Amino acid sequence: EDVEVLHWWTSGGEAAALNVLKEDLQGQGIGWNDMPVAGGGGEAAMTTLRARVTAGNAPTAVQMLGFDIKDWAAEGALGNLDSVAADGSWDEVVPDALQNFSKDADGHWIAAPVNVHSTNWVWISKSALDATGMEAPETWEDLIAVLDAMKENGITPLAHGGQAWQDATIFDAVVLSLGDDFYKASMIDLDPDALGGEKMVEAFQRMETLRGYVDDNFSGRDWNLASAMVIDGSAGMQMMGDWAKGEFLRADQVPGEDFICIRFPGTQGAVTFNSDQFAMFKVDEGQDAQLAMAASVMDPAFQSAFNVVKGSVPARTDVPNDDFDDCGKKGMADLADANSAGRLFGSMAHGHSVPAGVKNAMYDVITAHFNGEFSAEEAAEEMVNAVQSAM
Amino acid sequence: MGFLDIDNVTKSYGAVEVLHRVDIAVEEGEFLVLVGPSGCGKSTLLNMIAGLEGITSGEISIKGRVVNGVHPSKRNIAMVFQSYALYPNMTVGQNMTFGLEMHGVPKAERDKALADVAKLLQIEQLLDRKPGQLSGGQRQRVAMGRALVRDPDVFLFDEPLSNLDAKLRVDMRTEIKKLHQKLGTTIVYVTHDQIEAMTLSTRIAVMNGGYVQQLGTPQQIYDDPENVFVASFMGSPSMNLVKAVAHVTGNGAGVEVTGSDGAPHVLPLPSRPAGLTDGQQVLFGIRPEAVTDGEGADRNAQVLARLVNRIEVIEPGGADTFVTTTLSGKDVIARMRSQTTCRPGEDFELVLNMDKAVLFDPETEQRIR
Amino acid sequence: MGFLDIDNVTKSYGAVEVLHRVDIAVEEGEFLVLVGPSGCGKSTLLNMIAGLEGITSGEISIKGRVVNGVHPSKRNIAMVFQSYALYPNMTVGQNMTFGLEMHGVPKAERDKALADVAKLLQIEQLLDRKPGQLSGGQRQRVAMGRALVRDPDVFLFDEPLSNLDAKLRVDMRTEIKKLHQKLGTTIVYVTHDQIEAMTLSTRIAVMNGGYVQQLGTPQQIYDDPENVFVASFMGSPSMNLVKAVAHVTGNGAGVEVTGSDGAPHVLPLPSRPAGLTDGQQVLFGIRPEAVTDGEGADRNAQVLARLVNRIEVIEPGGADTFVTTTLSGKDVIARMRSQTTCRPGEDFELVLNMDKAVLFDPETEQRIR
Amino acid sequence: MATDTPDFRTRLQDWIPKLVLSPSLAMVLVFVYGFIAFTVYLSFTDSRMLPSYDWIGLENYSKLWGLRHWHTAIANLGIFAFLYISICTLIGLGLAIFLDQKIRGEGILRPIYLYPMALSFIVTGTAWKWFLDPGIGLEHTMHLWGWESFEFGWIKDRDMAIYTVVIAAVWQTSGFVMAMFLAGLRGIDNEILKAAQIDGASNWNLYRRIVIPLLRPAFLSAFVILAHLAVKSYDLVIALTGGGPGRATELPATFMYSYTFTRNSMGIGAASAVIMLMTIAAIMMPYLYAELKEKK
Amino acid sequence: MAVAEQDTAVRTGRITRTFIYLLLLLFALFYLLPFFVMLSNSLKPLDEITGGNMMSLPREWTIEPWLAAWSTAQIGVEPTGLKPYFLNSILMVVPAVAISTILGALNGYVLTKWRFKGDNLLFGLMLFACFIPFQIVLIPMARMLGLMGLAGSTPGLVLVHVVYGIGFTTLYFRNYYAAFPTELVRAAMIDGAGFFRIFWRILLPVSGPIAVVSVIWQFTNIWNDFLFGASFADLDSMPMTVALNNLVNSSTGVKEYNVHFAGAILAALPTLLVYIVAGRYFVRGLMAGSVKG
Ligand SMILES: Nc1ncnc2c1ncn2[C@@H]1O[C@H](COP(=O)(O)OP(=O)(O)OP(=O)(O)O)[C@@H](O)[C@H]1O
Ligand SMILES: Nc1ncnc2c1ncn2[C@@H]1O[C@H](COP(=O)(O)OP(=O)(O)OP(=O)(O)O)[C@@H](O)[C@H]1O
Ligand SMILES: [Mg+2]
Ligand SMILES: [Mg+2]
Repeated sequence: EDVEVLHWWTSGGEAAALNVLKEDLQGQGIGWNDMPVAGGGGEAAMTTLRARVTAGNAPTAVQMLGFDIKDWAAEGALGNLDSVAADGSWDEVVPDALQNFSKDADGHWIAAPVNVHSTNWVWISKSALDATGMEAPETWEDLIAVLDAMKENGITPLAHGGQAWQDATIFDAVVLSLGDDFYKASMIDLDPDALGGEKMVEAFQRMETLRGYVDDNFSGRDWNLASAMVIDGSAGMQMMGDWAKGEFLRADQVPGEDFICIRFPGTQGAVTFNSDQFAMFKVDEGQDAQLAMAASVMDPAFQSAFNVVKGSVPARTDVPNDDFDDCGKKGMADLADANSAGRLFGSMAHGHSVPAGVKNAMYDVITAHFNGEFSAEEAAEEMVNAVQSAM
Repeated sequence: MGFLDIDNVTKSYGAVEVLHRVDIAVEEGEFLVLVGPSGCGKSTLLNMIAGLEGITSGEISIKGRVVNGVHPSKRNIAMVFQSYALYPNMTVGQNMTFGLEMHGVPKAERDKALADVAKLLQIEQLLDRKPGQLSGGQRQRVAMGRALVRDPDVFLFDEPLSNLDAKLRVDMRTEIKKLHQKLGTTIVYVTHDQIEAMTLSTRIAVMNGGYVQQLGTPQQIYDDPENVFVASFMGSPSMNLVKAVAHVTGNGAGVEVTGSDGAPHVLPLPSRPAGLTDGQQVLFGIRPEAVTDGEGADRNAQVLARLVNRIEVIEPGGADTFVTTTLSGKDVIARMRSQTTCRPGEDFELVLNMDKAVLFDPETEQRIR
Repeated sequence: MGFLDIDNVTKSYGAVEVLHRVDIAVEEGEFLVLVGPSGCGKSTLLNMIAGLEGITSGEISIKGRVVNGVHPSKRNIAMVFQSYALYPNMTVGQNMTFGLEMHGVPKAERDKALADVAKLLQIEQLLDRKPGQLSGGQRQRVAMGRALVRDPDVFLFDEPLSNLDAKLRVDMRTEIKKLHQKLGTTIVYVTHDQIEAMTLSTRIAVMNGGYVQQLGTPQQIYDDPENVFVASFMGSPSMNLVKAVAHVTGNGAGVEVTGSDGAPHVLPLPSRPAGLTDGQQVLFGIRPEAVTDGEGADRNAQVLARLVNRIEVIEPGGADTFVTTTLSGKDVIARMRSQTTCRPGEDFELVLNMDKAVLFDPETEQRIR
Repeated sequence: MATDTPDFRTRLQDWIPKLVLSPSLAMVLVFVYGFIAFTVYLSFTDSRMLPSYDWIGLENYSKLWGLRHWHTAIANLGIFAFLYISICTLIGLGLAIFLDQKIRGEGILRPIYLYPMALSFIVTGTAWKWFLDPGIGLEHTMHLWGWESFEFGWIKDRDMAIYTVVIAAVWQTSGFVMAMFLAGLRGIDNEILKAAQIDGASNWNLYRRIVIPLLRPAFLSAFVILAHLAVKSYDLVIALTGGGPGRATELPATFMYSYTFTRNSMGIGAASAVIMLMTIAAIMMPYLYAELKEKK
Repeated sequence: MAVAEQDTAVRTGRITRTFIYLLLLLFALFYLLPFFVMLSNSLKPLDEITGGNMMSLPREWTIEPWLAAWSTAQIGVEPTGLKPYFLNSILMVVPAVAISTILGALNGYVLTKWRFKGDNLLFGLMLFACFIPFQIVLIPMARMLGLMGLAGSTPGLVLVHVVYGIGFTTLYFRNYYAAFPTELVRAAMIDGAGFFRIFWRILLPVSGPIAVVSVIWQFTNIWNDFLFGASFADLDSMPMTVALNNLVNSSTGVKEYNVHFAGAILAALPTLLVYIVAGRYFVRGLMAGSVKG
């Protein structure tokens, strides 16, 4: 039996990581039909998925993010993984915040989480930081001080790419830095008071402040080119998810020596995440392979092997951290802590806090504001409108 | 019943009738020319015979078989088109045998037929060329060869010479005429050139506006036109038609025209047409070759009328000289010998061969006989 | 020195010389026709006069001014093209005044010139139409109007009638002739139709292969051709040319041809050409209208030769009948009256007007005088 | 007596043409008009991620026209289409006229002008993006070459970014338009040009008064092709700006795609598609009408 | 005295000509620039790109990226390079181009030489189909392909491309055949050739120029299509553009720009080749067929 897997992990490291799973399944005599469609953080793949499902030709397993899983579950298109979940006692080892996306409304397992990316990271060039003579920032004020110092040193303090999702990634962190409750109320519960309130205005003001540290040339820049700026020292830091680490490592930089990773100041102990999961579609044949694949995905050895390569952390909290580097170990510890402290939140920017329509509506406002179309007050007001009309 | 019968045939495009009850019976071996101005329906009629256009009403039969609705290739006809319609991608030989090939004639037979016709038309050396490499005259010959090779019951020609230059046209005309005399096939031939019509045909159908105006031998059509249209369409330069007043006295008759000096002249007629009354307004028609100088006049003519008139334009044509003068306010062309002594602007004595005069009613435009 | 001088002009395309030392002087008010077969260089010469082609060597001058290298618009010429070359996007009126507009003539003047010419050509009612809405004859008229309105020194016409049908061509021909007589402008006119050349011109230049073969009045060209090419090119049907042997006796002379029965016949000549020797092989040329039946023969001819011969084809042409017979193995066409009594296949007495006979050397193809 | 009773073969010959046409026609009817009907239907439903069949009337349309981005997209299309069509036409015409002057090396230049049409924007988008990027592209290079004051940062500028899309689009299709005009020019009767010269027209007047009016059919064809490419433009924007900075370069096609496929608002997407179709129809109908009437 | 010779109907002075040449060269530069950027960057090592000037020539030349793009780059889980997808594309493009061109030719033939009532309306319907935005047909097309059992297969893709190509091919051929003398068809009819034989023996042999236009147009569009390829293909029918997209467009992985550019040029080679080889006939074909509007 074969599985057909739709995913968008096509870059060298990602594909190599996925190959671990493929070989594992092949070991069990299960073939792997690859169906990669890259582009737009999975958008192209989701379009393809829709075409395939409409055609009655759904793939067995599909890489999916956050609310997409819930949407497809609501369409009744997904299969049931309860049996393997029970065997592997997923309920115990997967953080609740993740389970929220892996189960349908009735509490059945429908997807197997592969990894957790946490998105509230800041990647700082060690040499640039040393040049300021300051410590890694812990608070918003510290951050501003460091950024100012870097600016004085004649480098671009903040490397950033002007794409909606990158803007939103920073915005996530900024909102979270204003308090867990505020994040929850505005980004998850979509409470209009929070969305349009004082704090939201403040969040936008902070965005404006950060905008001041970005070079003029940011718009449309790919995130990895921004990373490259940090790597070559022409920029001081980048606020980006943990996948950015791959760029640093590939440039032969050593964590702790050449660059350091910290949580966005003011969000220590909390984690915004996005989690790639394999959602299993209802198929006429090949259920066994499907279940076997789900089991393999959740296998601790795979989770470790995959995430070491991918730069993310395992979705299971019980995976040994031996193979991970410093940043990875920190990530795993953070995740576990945040989980137990109830401070693990889905990332809005990456589709884990609100459905796609709302997310994009928020993107619109955030990006427009970041590009100077709105003042902070207007943006907060727009936020309410945009969210309401997208619901 | 003829060899090719066109029986009360009508053609309409939508609500517009473009051919009105055409009735022609063609005998075996006849050379029928359809002649008429552009748009009069000649091609339409020919296409109906070929089966390329449907017949709205009436019947067409070939050799006694009604062919309405029969596919063109089943009518045993061949057609030569104005543009020759040679297949540009095939050699001359392939062009000529394509029809045979389509009819399943074996290769050996095709080759033989091809060789025969190529010899007849003296195009043996062209057989391997493409049409693009041929001159106009050669193309014309190939197009005829393509028709001949099929050995059909009826040949249809749609203005086959009008793409050739004047000189070649005359040569090819003679060639077609010879071919017809040699092979004796039945031919229906469309042209708008009346000289072609006259020289080639055994019979002519003069058409206008979808009607057959007159059907007859070339001589009938030329000398004895039924109406003004036929009279003026046939002949080049065309028949002079001037307004005149009839003078009838007993059995004698004449027509009164106004000379260039404004004075009336009465020209006597050889006989009195029965339909003519005294004082009647008529159109007096006389062909250019019947208006000459004294030297060139026909010695056998019964009645010659003489008239001194002002000469306007002289056009020497080599063999003849065309002289323009004015009668009853209208240009009249006279065809004179090239040695004629008349000069533009001078008065000159014209001799009119009144045997050839014809009269028409100016209202109905029909002949007064 | 003429009004328009073509002085020793040569044209080469790359290494190929397509016009060889052409030398023509055109007087003011003359109507010069360049005639010749396709590709002989007529259009090239005309375009050189117009300034549309460069001059390889030699000089062209208009009114005494050398115009080599002068831009077409500065030569004060006007040209009428075969395709008429009307600007399809402009109305007739705009077409006609475009040249004036380009030369900066004020609107009022343009309108006046337009009105005059439109009146002259009777196209007033067409002025607001686009060329696409005109018939062939109307387009031709507009093209002429466009040339006329400029009031140029020289008019150039490049086969202006060859896109018209036979009938219209004759009418337009007369019209151009009249126009020339009325306006007296200098015209150079290209055609490959020898009838047009004959009827229109005051002088003709017969061209072939880039050479001017003969330059002279129509009558000179027709009656007195310099060589075989001119003789056979001019005239329709063209001059009969048959192989013959010269018989010279004292001052008298004759040519011996073979009749259709195979027997030799000696045809007497009115005088002995100086260059003729006894027994010499010659080409005996005689025009169709000089071969007739007894009735039709020219009464003023000095020498008439009679000859009974087999008749092959009869082509009635309305005004005349063309009869084909054979002399010395070659087709000979006779032009007879339409009443002629001869029939195909029969023997018939032909009368040859030997005054019109011309002799050529079969080798050099030059005239024997 | 109407006696047209064709034999079998003739009747078959009458039917074959229609039979031959029918597969194409059937495909077009189903896959184009059927789908258009389906889209129109969807635009009246509350379809979100997948088609649904719950009728909600004009709600999608009112939502659509309430969206700021839709207005941006429409306005952008206006700017883009106008500039794209006019610049392409201008450049295409200019190049064609120049190339028609018996230019040596025409054989090399023509494919150079034409080749961009052969490349997909997945391919050239990145190259353009870099080229236009002030930090690494043209501006940067000019600075390196010592022209310090050179500035070309449109792609980063909200108000100017749409013009960079125009530049890239013009780059891609103007060569094709050139080919169309060249074909048109080569089809003009030489005698008309000669006549105009004798009439004394300068080169400028010759082209302005005679040649360009004669190219009307080429203009029309070019307009139709360019207009529909403009309305359909999608790859270009995605590859070049991704709709940014912000949403400044959103076009109806990208709008429609994102609402249908990434925002799970298929109903609104369908509504925008219907508007686009209506726009195209408004442009094409007169053209089609003229085209079909003339050939009658 | 001899003057400078010019065959052109339009004359231009020396200065004007110099200006024209300059302008033409300038535009050639404009058209070539992006290609230059791609080519020069595809021959650089990656660090020279991310750290350096993208407009400059490589300091260190390498063909590694080309080899990688062709045979070792990661497209999916397998490091296959673009190689296998090349064949997929060929298998899709060739039949799709052939079928749509042949159908277009047949349609054009019927619409000009076998006219019947309403033929213009049908043509209008087909022509309008050219202008449909492809995004809107995605979902219904997927459903249709599923119903026909063609989902995720090369034949399915061929069908899609044929459907959305025949409008244009029909337009081209119709305009071309409209100028083809109908008398030839009539002559062949009298000679006894039937519908297909006339098409095959008489029209097709002279359709070269317009076939070139049709093939170039279709080949370019189909080869470069991404949307349909991504939506309706399986791994074993996935065309080159989708593979290229996977190579170029990974979101959270490392971006190897030099490989991307090399891949991009590789993917474009067939279309470039078609343009260069057949481009000569392109203007001629346009002249013959499609510009009469
Ligand atoms: N398909 C058609 N639909 C409508 N009217 C037509 C059609 N074909 C021909 N006609 C009309 O029928 C009439 C006769 O046309 P036909 O082609 O037979 O003329 P013709 O005598 O051959 O002219 P020409 O000498 O120009 O070839 C014309 O008035 C023409 O407009
Ligand atoms: N641009 C050119 N390059 C080379 N040869 C040319 C060119 N133009 C004309 N010729 C040649 O010059 C000769 C004369 O051509 P021209 O057009 O003057 O002939 P023509 O007498 O006008 O013929 P027609 O009656 O066919 O118009 C021909 O042999 C032709 O092939
Ligand atoms: Mg006709
Ligand atoms: Mg010429």
